[in-house]
Amino acid sequence: MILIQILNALQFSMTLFLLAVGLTIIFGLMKIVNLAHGSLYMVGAYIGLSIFNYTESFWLALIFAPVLTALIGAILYSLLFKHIQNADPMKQVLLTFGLIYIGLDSVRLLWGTMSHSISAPNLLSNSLLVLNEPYPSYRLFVILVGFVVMFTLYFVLEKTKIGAKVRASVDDPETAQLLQINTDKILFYTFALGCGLAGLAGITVAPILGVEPGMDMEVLVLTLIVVVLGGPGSLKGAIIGSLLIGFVDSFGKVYIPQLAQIIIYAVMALTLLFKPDGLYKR
Amino acid sequence: MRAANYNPKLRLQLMIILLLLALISNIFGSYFTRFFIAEITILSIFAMSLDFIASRGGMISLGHAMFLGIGAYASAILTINYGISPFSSTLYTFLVGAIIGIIIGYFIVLLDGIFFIMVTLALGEMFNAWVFTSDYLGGSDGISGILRPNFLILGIDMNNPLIFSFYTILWLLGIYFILTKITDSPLGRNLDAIRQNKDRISAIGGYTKAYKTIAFALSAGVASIAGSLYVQLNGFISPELTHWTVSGEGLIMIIVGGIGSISGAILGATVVHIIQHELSNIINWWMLVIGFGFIFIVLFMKDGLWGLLEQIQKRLR
Amino acid sequence: MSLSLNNINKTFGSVKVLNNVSINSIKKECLGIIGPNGAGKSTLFKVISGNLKQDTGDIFFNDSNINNLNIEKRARLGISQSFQKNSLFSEMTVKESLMLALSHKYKITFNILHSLLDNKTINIDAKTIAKDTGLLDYLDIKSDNLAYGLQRQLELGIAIACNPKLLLLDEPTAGMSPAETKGIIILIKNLSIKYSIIIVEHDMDVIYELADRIYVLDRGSLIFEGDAKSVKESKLVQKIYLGI
Amino acid sequence: MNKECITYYKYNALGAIMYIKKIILKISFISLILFNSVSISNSADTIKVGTLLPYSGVYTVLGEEITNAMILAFDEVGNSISGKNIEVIKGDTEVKPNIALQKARKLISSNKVDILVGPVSSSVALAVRNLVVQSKTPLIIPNAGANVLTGEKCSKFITRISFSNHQINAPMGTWLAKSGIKSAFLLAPDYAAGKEMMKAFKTNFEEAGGEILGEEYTPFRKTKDFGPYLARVKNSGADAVYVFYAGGEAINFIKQAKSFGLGEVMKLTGAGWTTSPLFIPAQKEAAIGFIGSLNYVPSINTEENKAFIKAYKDKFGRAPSEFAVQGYDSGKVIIKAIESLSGNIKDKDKLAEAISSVSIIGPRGPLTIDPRTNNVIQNIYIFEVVNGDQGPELKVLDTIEAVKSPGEGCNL
Repeated sequence: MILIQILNALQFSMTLFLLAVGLTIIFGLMKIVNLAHGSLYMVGAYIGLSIFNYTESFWLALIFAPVLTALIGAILYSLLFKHIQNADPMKQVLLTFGLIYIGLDSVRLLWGTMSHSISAPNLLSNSLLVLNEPYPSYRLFVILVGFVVMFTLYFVLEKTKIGAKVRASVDDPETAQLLQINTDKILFYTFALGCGLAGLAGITVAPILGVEPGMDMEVLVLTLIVVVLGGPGSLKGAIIGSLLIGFVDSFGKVYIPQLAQIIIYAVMALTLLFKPDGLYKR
Repeated sequence: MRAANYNPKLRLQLMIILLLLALISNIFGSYFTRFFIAEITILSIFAMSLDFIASRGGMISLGHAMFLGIGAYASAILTINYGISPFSSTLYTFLVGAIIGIIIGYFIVLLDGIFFIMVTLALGEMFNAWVFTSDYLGGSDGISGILRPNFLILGIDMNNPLIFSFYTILWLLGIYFILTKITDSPLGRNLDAIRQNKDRISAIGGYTKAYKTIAFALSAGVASIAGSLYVQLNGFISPELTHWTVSGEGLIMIIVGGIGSISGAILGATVVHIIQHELSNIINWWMLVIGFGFIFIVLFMKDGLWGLLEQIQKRLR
Repeated sequence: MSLSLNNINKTFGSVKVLNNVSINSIKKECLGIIGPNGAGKSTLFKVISGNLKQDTGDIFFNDSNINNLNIEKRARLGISQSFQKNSLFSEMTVKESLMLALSHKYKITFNILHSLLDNKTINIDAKTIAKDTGLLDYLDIKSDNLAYGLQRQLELGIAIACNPKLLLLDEPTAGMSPAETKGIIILIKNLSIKYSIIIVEHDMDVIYELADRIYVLDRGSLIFEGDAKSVKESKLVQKIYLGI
Repeated sequence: MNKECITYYKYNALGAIMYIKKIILKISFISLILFNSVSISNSADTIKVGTLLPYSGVYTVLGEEITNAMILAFDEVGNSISGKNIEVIKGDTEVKPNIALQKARKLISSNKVDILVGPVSSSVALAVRNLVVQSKTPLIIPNAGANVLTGEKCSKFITRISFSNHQINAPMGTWLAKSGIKSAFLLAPDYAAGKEMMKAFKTNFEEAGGEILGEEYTPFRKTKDFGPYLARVKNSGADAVYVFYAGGEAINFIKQAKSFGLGEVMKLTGAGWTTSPLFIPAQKEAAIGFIGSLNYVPSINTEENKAFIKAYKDKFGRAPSEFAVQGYDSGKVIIKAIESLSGNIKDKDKLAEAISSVSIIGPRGPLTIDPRTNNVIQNIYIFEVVNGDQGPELKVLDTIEAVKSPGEGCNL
């Protein structure tokens, strides 16, 4: 039984990681508080839903939904985010609030108000025996996707030249520009990548959590907590933060249901008081 | 963080205009308009409390609906369970809000930028989650049957919306007067300076933490008053009031109005509330329209409506 | 006013930036601290002002140990600093900035009853400080819109507005034209009548004009201490400065 | 864009144009602040029905279903009752009590509506209760199920034709225990309605000899992943799990329960909304085997039900849900009540009297209003989700006739 809970917690952590890593990189690079990151997660899920309904194939949806969300992210960047890059947090909050409102209504107008769902591909719709306890294989797939993204990002950021450029632009944009690193191009692609990851989170989780209006708000606060807890701008922070919140949430719900809601916020408030810049200050 | 220019003259002129508009529409308006004016006044008080800490000390709180909730629930509990008269319950809630504001403020005021926003968001959501599941506070169905102050002995019937609307406008004027006094006071100017350059204030021997904690506590108290008046207006309180989007809408009101200009916050609250109400009567995709409106304001109107008014003032002079 | 630093050491990572530096000044005087770039002048300045904490060694101000006091507490004791990079209140006018600094001098910062800008005594005081720092005819201009030289003067004005006992100036003439430098030097000269001053500077001529006593720093340690004349002649100083 | 969006647009475009004309009229001769002071023409020959339903936010689909079905009922009588035509004025509550209060005040004082229909959620109903009673405007509740609305807080101006939380879950408790289920595990969202429903089921289940092995409440509207709870329920060894979920949570629960193989170990049972026709298309075969209780099941074979389903499908292109039935019945109750007064509805007390003495045969069977509590008396159907020809269907297992709601503490 404990193993099942651990797997559940791991699966929830991976979902949070996919969402948080996009937001962390964007914040690290552009100091932007993108409250509309949840809307991109929702848009990704809905696009995945349309592709799935149209092509009856989950795999196509899994590939194209993040790509299309990244495209939307790129458009948003060049139209809006470029101009408020180092505007003060007040203006960023207002702009992203506007995006949340637009996201909510446009999704409602385009896809209606019904709750939908995507069924897992038949390859993954059975359950595997994990230590003679049946566990849905689709959830293992989500954990797998999470780890794959985690390691590829870790590898790209830490080991490759592009990764070095991105890190340089995150740490010190001015000097990065001196070294002929085209920070604008990097900002553009990383922002699009961040949004694509949010879309990926949306589509991978759709078979479990479903697709419905309002799903963006539910996940937004938890993602922001993971980013700030882990230390904005740091990949390691996003990994540790999502694992911490994932486990606290899953185990809290079962063992101390009355307090479950409140612990997560308490954990964050306490961490911030003792480590004001998050666990892994970049 | 930039705020609107410090312009006491325009602040007073704008306040007088808004006051006249409120009084006229209150007297000549219909039963519904009077309630609507009372609602705008209460939201303006909440907006002023948010504006006070945003412009004095650069503290952007995304969890201030918590103090709205504290004021509302404390007022409801005091009047129903302890039989305290509604009028004095509003005063008590100011104290309750201010004390909680000091306790919380002491710990969080030195955080800045995104971390302050996140801590206030976390605290607000924590309060919302607690209220939602607490049976003592009526859980998700909330508490109803809260009375308004009764001054029948003085021949004033508070249940008549016209009178209650005046009552809230009086509160608004009182708070406006106090906040402007404090803004112009040495403490107020120092808080404004902290927003502009915290290190310099430390270098000349300021008590930055103390100033900011006082500002946070005062703002919490004022927000609690708004909460208490809100629950008396509607006679009902439910956890929806403490949701973080309420704090978000509060921030939007002061950005639209122009941060730091106090009467700008009142203007922002009035404009945003009227537009939201009128639009939602016409179309139910009003969120789309308002969303684009916010983006327009961020990109093109630097200091919100206050910036506009300043240009008009320059041209008129 | 008495200030004494005993064996101050500070290392950043592997670099020893301050190595056993000891300074003391018991009467009102104008002290200069000079040395080539990277000699540790700014670090020493920050240690005195409280921005940085030294690894070892003690600081005494008016015979009380102020090691563990932060910037705010040291400022309230009377140590006032002016920043190398202008640090002003961007949206405030010159007069408002000076009056704000004065509110700390008169200890009315917790007062919420009367309006600061209408306060008579502070108004007059602000005008005198503006006169002392040559800003009299710029009173109603926003700090952002002041010329660089005037901003430096306002920087000085704010520092002295809170009635300090010791004035710490970090390269006051940095980025100034010769004419402006001359103006600032005259200003600091009359200030040194009222306040004891410590100036950190790499420009020798400025120090020779102003300082009564000069400490010379090189790669973190004090190598010479004396009045302007003896420093000028000392071979040692020329060697480290001119490299001959 | 799918069909449902087109109807959405058509419906809205019409509403938008009509309103914009009125707004321009309003602004042109009254200043922006003095709006709404002149109330809209109050000619005697129109019956104004105001709705307090969510048209934006999470429960929009419920608001639409109820409104569509009510207007269908009015269309069937040519939109006029004893010579007076009906005007429906919409108020969007956005499922927020403060917004609902604002819209209720506007409908009552500016639009001067004669009857109010709504709301969907109980917290909104409690918020507007005092206003409705003081202004003597009869309110017909098409959904909000809190027992207290026809309990301590009952009033002759409040008539509920949907259900009380107790009414739907209590019969299921007795029926389940009688059908051989010895023990059950309760799971519901952590909010007032969830707890009320579980309490009603528990008292009756235990009275009929059943045993409750455990009770868990999941954070309301915040639980998406039921994994941790399902593992716990499976481990409890109960014969059945009894749940109440709606909306996205209902879909997630049923699908995740299937993926955890809960169905093989115990019976899946609960309040009928969990597998409502609105959610079955998304749940698909995961819902098979679920036993629920509800006041309406599409497969009831009565004339009224078949006619209603056909009319609804023709107009809106999808099968009606229990929410649509409750909207349709609200319309019919209004028509019947006003006809009994032959159209003169000036006296509000008489109108309230008329509404609470109506009895009709609706798609869900005979409906009468309990004179003691003003809550509807109706049949409760126990159903099981089986595999029909076009996908999963709700098959009626048993009908419990004329179920009342206790409504303690109500003295009309």
